[in-house]
Amino acid sequence: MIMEPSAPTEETRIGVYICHCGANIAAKVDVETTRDFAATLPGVIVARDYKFACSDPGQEMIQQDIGELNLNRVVVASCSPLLHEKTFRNACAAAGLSPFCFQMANIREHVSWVTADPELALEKAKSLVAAAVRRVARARALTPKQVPVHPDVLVVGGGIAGIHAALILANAGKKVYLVERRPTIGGHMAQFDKTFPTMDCAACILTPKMSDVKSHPNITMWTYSEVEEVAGFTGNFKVKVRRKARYIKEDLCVGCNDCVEACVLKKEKTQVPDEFNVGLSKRKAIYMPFPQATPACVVIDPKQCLQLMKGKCAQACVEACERAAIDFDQEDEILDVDVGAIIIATGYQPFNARKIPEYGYGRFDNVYTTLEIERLVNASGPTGGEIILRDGSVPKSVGIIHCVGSRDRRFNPWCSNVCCMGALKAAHLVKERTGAEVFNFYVDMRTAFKGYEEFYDQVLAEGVQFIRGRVAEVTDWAMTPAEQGKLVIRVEDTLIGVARRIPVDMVVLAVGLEPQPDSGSVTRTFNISCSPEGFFLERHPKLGPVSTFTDGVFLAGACQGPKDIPETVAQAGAAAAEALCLVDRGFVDIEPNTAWIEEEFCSGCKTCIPLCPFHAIERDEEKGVAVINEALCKGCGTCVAACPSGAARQNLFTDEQIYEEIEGVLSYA
Amino acid sequence: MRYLYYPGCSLKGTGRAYEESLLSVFEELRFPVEELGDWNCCGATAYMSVDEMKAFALAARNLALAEQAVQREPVSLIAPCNACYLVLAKVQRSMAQYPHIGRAIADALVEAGLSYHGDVHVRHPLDVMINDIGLDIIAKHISRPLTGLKVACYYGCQVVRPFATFDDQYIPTSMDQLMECVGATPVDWPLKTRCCGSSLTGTIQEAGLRLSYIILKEARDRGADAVATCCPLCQFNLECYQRRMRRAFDDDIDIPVAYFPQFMGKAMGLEDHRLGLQRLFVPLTSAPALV
Amino acid sequence: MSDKPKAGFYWCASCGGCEESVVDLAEDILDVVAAIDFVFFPVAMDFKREDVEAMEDGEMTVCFINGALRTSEHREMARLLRRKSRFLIAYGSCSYQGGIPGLANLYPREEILRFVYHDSPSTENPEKNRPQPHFRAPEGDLELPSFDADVKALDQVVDVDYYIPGCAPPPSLLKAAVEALLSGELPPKGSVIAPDRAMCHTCPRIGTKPEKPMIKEFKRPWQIEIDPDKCLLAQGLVCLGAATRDGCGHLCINANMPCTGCMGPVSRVHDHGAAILTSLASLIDSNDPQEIEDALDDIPDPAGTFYRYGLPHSLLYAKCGITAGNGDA
Amino acid sequence: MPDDVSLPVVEEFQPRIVAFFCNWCTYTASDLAGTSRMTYAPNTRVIRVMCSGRIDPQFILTALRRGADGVLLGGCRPGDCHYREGNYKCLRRFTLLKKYLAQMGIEEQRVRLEWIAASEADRVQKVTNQMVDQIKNLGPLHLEHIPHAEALHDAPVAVAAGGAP
Repeated sequence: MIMEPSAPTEETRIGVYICHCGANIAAKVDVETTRDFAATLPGVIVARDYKFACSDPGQEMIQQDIGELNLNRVVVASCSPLLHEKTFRNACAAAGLSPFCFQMANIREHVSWVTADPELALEKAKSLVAAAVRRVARARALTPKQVPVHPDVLVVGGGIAGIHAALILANAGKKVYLVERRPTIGGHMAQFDKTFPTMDCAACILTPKMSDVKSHPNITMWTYSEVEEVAGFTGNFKVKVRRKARYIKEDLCVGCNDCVEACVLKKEKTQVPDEFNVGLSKRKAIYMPFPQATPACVVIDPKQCLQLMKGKCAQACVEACERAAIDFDQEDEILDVDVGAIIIATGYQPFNARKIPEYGYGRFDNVYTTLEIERLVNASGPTGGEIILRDGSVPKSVGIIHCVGSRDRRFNPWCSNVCCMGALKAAHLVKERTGAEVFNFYVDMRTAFKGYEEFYDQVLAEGVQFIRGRVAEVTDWAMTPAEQGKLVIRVEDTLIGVARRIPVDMVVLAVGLEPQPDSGSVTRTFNISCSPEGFFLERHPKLGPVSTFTDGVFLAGACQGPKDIPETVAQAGAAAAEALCLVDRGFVDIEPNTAWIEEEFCSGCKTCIPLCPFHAIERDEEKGVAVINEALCKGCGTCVAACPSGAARQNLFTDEQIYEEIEGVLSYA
Repeated sequence: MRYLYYPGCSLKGTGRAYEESLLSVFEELRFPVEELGDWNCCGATAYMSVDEMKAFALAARNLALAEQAVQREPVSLIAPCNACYLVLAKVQRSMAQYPHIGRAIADALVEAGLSYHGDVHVRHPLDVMINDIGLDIIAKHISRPLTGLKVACYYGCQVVRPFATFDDQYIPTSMDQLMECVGATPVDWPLKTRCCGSSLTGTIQEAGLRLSYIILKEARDRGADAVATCCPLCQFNLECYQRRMRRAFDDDIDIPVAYFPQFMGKAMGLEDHRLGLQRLFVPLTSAPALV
Repeated sequence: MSDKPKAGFYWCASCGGCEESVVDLAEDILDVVAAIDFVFFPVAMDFKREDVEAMEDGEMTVCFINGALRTSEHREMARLLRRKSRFLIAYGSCSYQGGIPGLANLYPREEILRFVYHDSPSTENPEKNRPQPHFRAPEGDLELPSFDADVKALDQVVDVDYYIPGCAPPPSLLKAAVEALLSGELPPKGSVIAPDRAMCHTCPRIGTKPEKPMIKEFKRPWQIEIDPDKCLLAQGLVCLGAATRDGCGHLCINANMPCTGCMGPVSRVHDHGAAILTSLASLIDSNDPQEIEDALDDIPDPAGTFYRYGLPHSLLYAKCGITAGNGDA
Repeated sequence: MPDDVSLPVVEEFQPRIVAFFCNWCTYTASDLAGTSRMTYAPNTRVIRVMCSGRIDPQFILTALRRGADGVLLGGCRPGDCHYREGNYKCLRRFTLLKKYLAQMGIEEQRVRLEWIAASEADRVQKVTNQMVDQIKNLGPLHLEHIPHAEALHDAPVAVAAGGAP
């Protein structure tokens, strides 16, 4: 039969609080009417409206009512429970009411912010309040399950974000596992020569932190490794890490590079583009990523090493290595670690300029990206720090194009945040090193944050020219003799309103930032969400910028959105702090929304058993009934929805509660 | 797959040589194409700028006819003129993408006792040559390869913009592949899809002339003996105004501009008149390799 | 007239199986007859409606009504018997939940009549005659019950005290009910007189049900050689034992046939069919939309399979629009 | 007939749609729609469940019986379920339920299952608006009335069987 609206039992005493949220709700929803309506609902003892229910006075008001009117149920109609449920639950608890006798009605995100017509908004708000009141009447006091938290922390990604977060945690006395996919930590920052706006050398400020990581007793650094699998839940994650075979005994290698010298692949054509120098130089099969690589340990590229590919090679490297560190038989190993919290700092990838053929990257020799310029400028780079063209000559004129792949509907709609400053840095360095005439082609200059605008002024003062307009194409089609043999930048100068052709020797593309190509699979591994473009989604854009929707997993750096170094480091600190307060507390309250079986109703039909993704259900052969292991249950409720006997039940989401909610939203008036 | 051929007005007029050579080449390749019966003007880009909906309806009639002609079995409608190709493709897309346009045009067609279900595949001959016939087949028919001939392949703007359906939008290569296949050497140059001036040549001539000149000059400077085109208007602009260019820019520009099937036909050893070569103002034979 | 408690046993849209089930009491029937007087039992004894009308209200201690309700007569009799008896018991699936006749709620009345009186292959009716509620014959006026637009369960017409499920109800339950009535130890009003657990719990084959009873494809009994000892669901048969009330004595299972759900749902379930549906569908062994569709192709008639005995008692009650244009409630 | 007859003002039919959204993806997405101030039709009433796998078909039928004109189910995209496979279980049940609803003469646009990831606020907006439009076109859902014992006591006797003209 249909479930008849069950009248709340005698002792149900409900208080309802309608929040204005300043004007956020009140400007759209008639809160007074909603309040008066709430007052008429069965079981409601008091209904009030208040400017900011979540504020201290707001909470005190609720607590006072609980005491004076001895309420045993509370409903707050305000924002999303995902935002403030905890706040109000705590308020109830503080007043001696079970936090689970509280119900929230989301009349902001789901009503005032998304509804045009105030009339209809009011109707919607009323129905949601009615539903919450009916639902809360069925609420029962529950004791939250407390589980101990594992004190260690996993940091994924060894760029500046991961490094900074790991060091903070380690200094706080926590054991940290730092996992980096590449053979060395350092990330993109290690590839930079200078850092804006102060122009201090990246290596000088980064490498000390890198060696701190290496030497820190609390940090276990696993480079050339990847997280394979994550199970468990906040406070108790079980992580599988794959340590890829680098064919080097890490503990023996001292990074003397003798083996690299020795490697038989001496001819350039047998070598492959050097990842660290973004292909501007070649490397051998055995190599040290870069001089300050951490760990200072070489690695063998199995896709290039003759021994590993063909099984035959003179093995000059083995000869050369005095410490017998080379081990061709090494295999990947899988390591299991338990951690309480996880910080994801997997960074970004630069936009692939080849996607914009009209800019000629990959077609014209002298079109570079900003990252390549960093390597050219770098003293240990492929040109020993000289900015020279492919033919070795020094450019007399250089054009730097902003917003390459950014703020462009064809590619990435977002502003990559760092490129304006990156392009200014490039302009400054080129000017400084070559004295060339430098043109910056920008759409808008974005130089917010400390010291940035001043740096812009400085670069202007240095005589760099700025042309406002999105470049149409980079071509080698000469219209005048002056253009012969040059790269011609065609652009509309939007400030003087004419189309211009500007011949230069070198073009630098300020490429934007993109999510890592495999961010999709990362979200699955760690059970977090990402935006359609692939940046990881924070729990709340303002109030939860480093948390994710999965408790215990935090975000740091550009994996969450384009960031420059200062911002990245700040966020890494925040993530470390969040992780710290989780593992330091020592335990977590698990939402008691677990499922359980009413034995006398269970027929032991086994329907639920295969449905549980966490293998929490077994059959008690004695009694012939199913039994749910509360510790394993994560509270998805799939078994409850499948039980043909109504014997499986879920705390906080009982059938009754949901039926009341259905009843409430439909027949409230 | 059936192949219908939509000439459009140009190929029956100024672009006759394009039709003659293209059909001869198809014939030589034993590739059957039938001319669409009772076709009408595509409206070109001019009409579209006056009254888009009417222009769409006008062009859509041809699509409906094509569908009808083959009783809705899969069909490719080959439109050699870039303008026709673009217009037909655009109508095709607009009808599919915007329901209101689809409905309006459907209604218009009903008035003409026609209906269109979107089954026609609008194709450019370059696309068909490369993807349906295939270079290996074409290569088999080459009896007199154009060895030593340097060709600048000029695609024009409309065949890859705004829809790059079968080739790269900025650096198309299909015609270059064909020229390579027939033994010629395509020159690498950046103006493959730069505007030829289009109808400007007829309206603001100095502007149109300049644009055409830029193209020819660059082609020559890159060492091309001839320019290959796939659009009757481009061909017309580039070839017929060379004398005026010489005067206007005081430059002895003088370079044959022919349709790509004319080059192919030559390499296949077809007689000149079958390729409409006699219609060229700047004879192909002025290119050394073809003497 | 003895002072034994009086009882009535009436049928509405019924197949007579329920009456049979009384006979199935076998020798126990003697105890029953010894304990109570049947004062109304059209199938077995020659009492008339007037006899009932003549009774005092509440004169009968109990009246068992079986069969679904579809005609004006059914409704009138139901109301009459309700008035005359202290306890009214819905006896058998049809009167409890609408039963097999309840599946007629998938069709508009007009369609049913047209088929029965005109279109059915076995019908010869050139004049397209149909029974009329009022008919003036030379001998005088004739009255026939009218045919409602939909089929109802007993408790959708009159207030019901207890339910005895089953098609037909197992004699054991009837016996239990009678004993309860005689002893006066009555369960709360509205109870279903049968165990409140699903049949799997006592099923002789439960031991052979796999720990993870996932289903790749569904089978119809005629499609396979049914293993007499193995869990029928595990053999791919649509066995509803997991979602159906116990108490039937596993008659079908013992006859090597899957449970079809005649005993109805357990008390916590609001919609029997939905409970069956969710439990079966959840066990489909695939995450691929197409594969799931395919597996379900083997259940061509969900309504008929999951609501075989209780469509009128389900949340949807009837196919949308079947009563459109009928004055009927 | 007088000229000044004013037609009665007919209020536009506002469908009532009960939405069951999973906590991790679709509910979050509709919160995001809020924070992004995306206006959409006010007809849905969201009921939060931890996972789309919690949605019991009985909830859907009950909603329809209690007056909903449509029911919208929202879960994580395939492969992204916070509980690994809950959304697939929802899909299995929904697929079978659809067949039953079709038999019962309930238009398929009335009960929908949508995968909406946490970031896809625009899909919440799109799907809701689209569904509301479709249901406005269909009109209110009229389930057959379930007779109640009391209500029926002196109900008028039905139109005779042969009574149809």
